[in-house]
Amino acid sequence: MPEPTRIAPPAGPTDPPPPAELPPPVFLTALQRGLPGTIEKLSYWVGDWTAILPAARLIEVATHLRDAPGALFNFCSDVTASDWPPRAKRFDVIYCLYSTTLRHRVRLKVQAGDGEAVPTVTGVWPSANWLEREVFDLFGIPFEGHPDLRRILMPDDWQGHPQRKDYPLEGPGELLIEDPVDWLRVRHAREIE
Amino acid sequence: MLEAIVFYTLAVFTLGFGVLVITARNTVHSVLFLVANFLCVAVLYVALAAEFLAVIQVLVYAGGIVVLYLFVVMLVNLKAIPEARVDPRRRSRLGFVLAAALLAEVSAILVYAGSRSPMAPAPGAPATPAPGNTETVGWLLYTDYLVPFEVASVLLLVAMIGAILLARKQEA
Amino acid sequence: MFDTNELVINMGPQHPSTHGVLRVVLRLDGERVIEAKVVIGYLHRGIEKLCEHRDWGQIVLITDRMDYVAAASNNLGYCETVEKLMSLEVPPRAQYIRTILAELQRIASHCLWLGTHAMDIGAMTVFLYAFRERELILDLFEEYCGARLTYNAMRIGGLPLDIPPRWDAKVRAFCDILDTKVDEYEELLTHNRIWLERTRGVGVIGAAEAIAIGLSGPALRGSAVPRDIRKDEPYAAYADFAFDVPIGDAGDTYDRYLVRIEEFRQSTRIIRQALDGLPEGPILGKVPRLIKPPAGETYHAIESPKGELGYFIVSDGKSNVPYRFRVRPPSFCNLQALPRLVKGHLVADVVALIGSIDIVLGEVDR
Amino acid sequence: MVETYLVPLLKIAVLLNAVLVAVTYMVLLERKVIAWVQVRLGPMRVGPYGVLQPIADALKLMLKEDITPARADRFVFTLAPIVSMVPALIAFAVIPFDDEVTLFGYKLSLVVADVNVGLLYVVATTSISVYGIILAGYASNSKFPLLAGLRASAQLISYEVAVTMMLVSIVVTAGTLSMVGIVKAQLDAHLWFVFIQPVAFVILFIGGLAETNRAPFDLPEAEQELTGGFHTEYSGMRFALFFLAEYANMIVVSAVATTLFFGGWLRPFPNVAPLAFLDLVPGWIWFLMKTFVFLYIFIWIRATLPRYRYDQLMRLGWKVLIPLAIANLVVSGILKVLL
Repeated sequence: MPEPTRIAPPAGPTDPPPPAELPPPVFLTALQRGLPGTIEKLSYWVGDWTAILPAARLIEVATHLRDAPGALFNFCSDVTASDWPPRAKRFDVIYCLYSTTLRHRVRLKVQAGDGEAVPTVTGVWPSANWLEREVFDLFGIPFEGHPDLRRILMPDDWQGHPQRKDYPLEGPGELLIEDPVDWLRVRHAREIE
Repeated sequence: MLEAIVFYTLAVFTLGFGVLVITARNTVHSVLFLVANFLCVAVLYVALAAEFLAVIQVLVYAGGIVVLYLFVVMLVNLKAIPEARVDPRRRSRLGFVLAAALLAEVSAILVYAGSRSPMAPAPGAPATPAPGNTETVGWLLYTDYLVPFEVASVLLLVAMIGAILLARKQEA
Repeated sequence: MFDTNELVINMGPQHPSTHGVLRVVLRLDGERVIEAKVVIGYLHRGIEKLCEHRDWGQIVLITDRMDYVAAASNNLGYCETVEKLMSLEVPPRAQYIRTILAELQRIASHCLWLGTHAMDIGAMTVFLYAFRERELILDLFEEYCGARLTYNAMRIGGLPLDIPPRWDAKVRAFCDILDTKVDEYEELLTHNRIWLERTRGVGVIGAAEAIAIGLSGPALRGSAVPRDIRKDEPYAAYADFAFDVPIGDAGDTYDRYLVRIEEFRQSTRIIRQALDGLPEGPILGKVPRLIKPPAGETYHAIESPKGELGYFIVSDGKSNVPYRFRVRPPSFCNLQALPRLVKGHLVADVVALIGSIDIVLGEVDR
Repeated sequence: MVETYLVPLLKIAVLLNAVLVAVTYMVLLERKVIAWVQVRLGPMRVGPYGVLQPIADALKLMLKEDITPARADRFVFTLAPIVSMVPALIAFAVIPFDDEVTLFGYKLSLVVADVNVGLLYVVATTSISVYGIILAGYASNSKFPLLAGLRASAQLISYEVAVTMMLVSIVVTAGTLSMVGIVKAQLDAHLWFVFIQPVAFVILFIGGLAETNRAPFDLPEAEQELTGGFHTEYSGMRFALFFLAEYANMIVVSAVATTLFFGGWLRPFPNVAPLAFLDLVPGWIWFLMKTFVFLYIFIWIRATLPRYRYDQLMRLGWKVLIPLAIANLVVSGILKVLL
C-alpha cells in the first residue's frame, strides 16, 4: 500500500485565475454586475469555471444563478467539500451546478472554518438535501437552516467525521483493538461521554 | 342409540364452546370459539338431515359474518389488554335480569313445543318432502313466509345503506 | 368510530425488493403511505476516503465496486476525469472501444433493472429472460478482460487491452439477438393490462420538480426532460454517432419503463455504429510512467446507466494520490426522490417505485 | 355394515392419499412448467428429471426446526396451518370423479358423498379456509403477516360473493345442487355448461384465481411486497401445510370448474354417437385430464402475468365481477323461465 508521500500538506487549493485572454462566461459577468462584490475570486482550470464566494452571500448568488435568464442553473449536480487543515478556514464547500436548458456548468465554492455553519441551499435546490447531509456527516460542516440535518451514511452514534484529513483511514481506533475487553472499555468510556 | 350419542356429544361441544366464547380473555380466541360453536351447530343440523341449513350455517355464519368479526377485532385495538380495563356495565344487575328473562322465554318455548306433537309437519309444506330439503326450504320461503322474507331483505338493505352513509360521513 | 391506527413498518434492510440493504421506514394508514423515510449507509465502505489513499492507477479498480452492475461505466467516468485533469489525449480506437464497453454495460444494467423491476411487480418470467441476455454480455466482457462483474477494464489514457480477435463479430451477433429479445420483453409487458395498471400514473413527477429534486438519467428523461450527457456534453466517442434520446411525457413509472426499453435499442444502434467505424491505432495514449496530475481540480460527469455519474477530483500536484476524491453517485441522488414519489401510494407501489428509479446500493452508500 | 362404513372409509383413505400425493407433485409440476417457460430446467438432481424432488422437499420440511416466534399467540399460531389445510382436503368429498363403476362386483360411485347440496358444500368449505390465512397473520405478531392477513381476508370475502352468485346461475341452469346431478344435467342438455354459461365460467375462473391467492392475485403472499406474506414467520412443516393447502385449493377449483362447466367425467361431445370410441378411456381419466389442463393454465398464468395491486383487485371484484355475476344470474333466470 503506497502511503501518501505528503510531508507538508498543501495549504489550500490552487484555484488558478483564468488566463487573461479568456473572458468569463456571460452568466458570471452578469452575476458580477447584478450582485457586485459577491465573487471573491474567479478560477478557471481545464475548462471548468469556479466562482469563490463568501458564505454569507451564498443564497443570494444561488438564487440569482438559478433564476437569471442567462444562467438558469436549475440543476444542482453535486454538493461536496474538501478539507485543507493548515488553512484557518479549513473547509471548502463546493457546489456543482448545471443548467438543463442552457447546458452549461459552473462551480461555486465557499470557505468555512471548523464548526462554522454554511447556509443551506436546499431552499434553492431541493436536491441539495441529502448531499448537504452527506457533507455534514463526513466533514462535520453544519448547514444552517437545513430541514433534516442528520448523519446519512455513517451510523447515528458515530464519533468523528471520516472525510477529514486528520481522520485515519483505519477508522477511529477501537476497531483495531484486538482484546474485546479493551474494546468494551473504550466503548463504555465513550458512552459515558 | 348412535344418534343419541352423536347428539349429546355435539350438545356438549356446542355448549362448551359457547361458554368458552364468553369466558375467553383474548378476543380473537373468543371469536374462534364462536366459529367452533357454529360448526358444531352445523353438524347438529346434518344429524337432523337438514343439510341445506347446515351448509348455509357454515357458509353465512362461519365463513362470512365471523370473518368480519375477526376483521374488526383485529383492526380495533390489538394491543389493549382486556383485563386492564374494568367495564362498569359488567357490574350492573341489569344483565342478570335480562339473562333471566331470556332464560324464562326459552324455557317457555321449550315447554310449549314439547306439548305439541313433535312430528307434526309444518303447515303448507308439500305432503311428500322433496329429495333433499333445499326445495322445501325454498318452497316455504317463497310462499308462506314470503312477507317475512321480503321484510328481512329490506331490513338488510336499509342496514347496508345506513352503513355506507355512516362510512361516507366520516370520510367527508 | 375506529381510531385510524397508523402502522409503521420497516421495509428492509433485509427485504426481498429493496435491491440490497436499503431500508425504508413507512408510516402507513391502512396500506397507504403517509410518509416514507429512507435510511441508507448499510453498505458504506468509505470508498472516497479509501481512494484518497490509493495511487491514481489503483483507483480504477475501486470504482468497479461502486455501481457493481455497471463497473465499466464507473471506470470510464474516473479515467476521463483524470485525463481531463492531466489534459491527456486518448487515441480514437480506445475511445471507440470504451464507448462500446460503456454501452454494453448500459444494456447489462438495464437488463438487471428490467428483470428486478418486473419481478417486483410480479412478472417473474421477464426476470429470467432479462438475465439470460445479461449473461451474454458478461460472457463478452469475460472474453474482453477476463472478469464478469468487476472489470477493471480501463486505464488512465486508454485501455489495458485491445479487443480479442472476432470479438466484434460476437458483439454484433449479440446486438441482433438483443433487438429481438427487447421485442419479446415488450410483448410481455408494454401492452399488458395489469402492467399498465400497475405502472401508469404511479409515482408521477413533473419536469420542473424532477430537476429540482435532482433526478438524472432515465428517471429524469421519463419526466420529459431531454437531458442526456452523451448528447449534451459528448464524451468518449459519442459525438461521432447518431442516436436518439427517448423521453417520456407523463413522468410516471410507465414512462420511465418505456424510456429504458428504448435505450436498449439506442444502445445497440450506437454499438453497431462504433463497430462499423472502429479505427485502427494504439489503445493507450502517451501516458507518463508515473501518473501525477498537476495541481488543480475538476468535475466531470458521464451518463451512466443510472444517470449523471460525476467525479470531482482534486490533485495537489505533489503526491501520488488524489487529494480529494468525490463521486456524485446517480443512485444516491435519484433515491432522494423516493419519499416524494411514494407519498400517497400503496405499499405495492413502493416496491414498484424503488425498481423504477433503479438504484444500486453499492453506489448509494459507497 | 360394509356398505355404510367400510366403503366410505376406504374411499376417504384412497382419496386423501391421492390428493396429498397429487398436491406434492403439483409443486413439482409448477416448478418444472415455470422453469420451462423461463428457459430453465427446474429441479433435476433428485431422481431422473427431478421426479423425486417432492419427497426430498417433504423430508426437508419435516426435519426442519419448527420455530414459533417468541411473542406469537401460540395456540392460534399452531391452529392456523391446520385450519387452512383441512377445508382444502374436505372439499374433495363431494367431487365426483366418475359415474358409478363396477369393481369386484360392487357398484361403486366414485364420489365420497353425493350430498344433495354439494355445490354449496364446496363454497362453504372454501369460505372457511380464509381463517387459516387471517389467523396466521394475526398470530405471528408481526406486521407484514398482519397486513397480508387483512389483504387475504378482504380479497376472499369480495371474490366469494361473485363466485357464489355465479354458482347460483349454474344451479338455475342445472336445476340441482348436487355435483353428480350437475354433470348428469350436462349429459341431458347435450352440452357442456361452458357453452351455455360462458360468462359464469370466466367469473369462476377469475374468482378461483383470486380465492386461491394465485397470480395475478397473489397479494397475500406477494414476496416482493410483504416478504413472505402471512407465512413469513412460519417454518418447517407448518409452513408446508400452508403451501400444500394452496395447491390443494388449486386442485379443488380446477376440479369444480371441470365438474360444473366441462362435463366432469363425460367425454367430449357426450351425445355424438360417432365419437363413442372415446368411451374406451374411462371417465375418471377424462376428469383428471380436464382438471390437469386447468392446473396447467393456473401455472401458465403465474409465469406470464404481473401482479395486481390491492385496490385494483378490489375494484375488479366489486365493480366488474359482481355486477357481471348479477346480470348473468338475471339473464339465466329469465331464459330459464322462457325456455
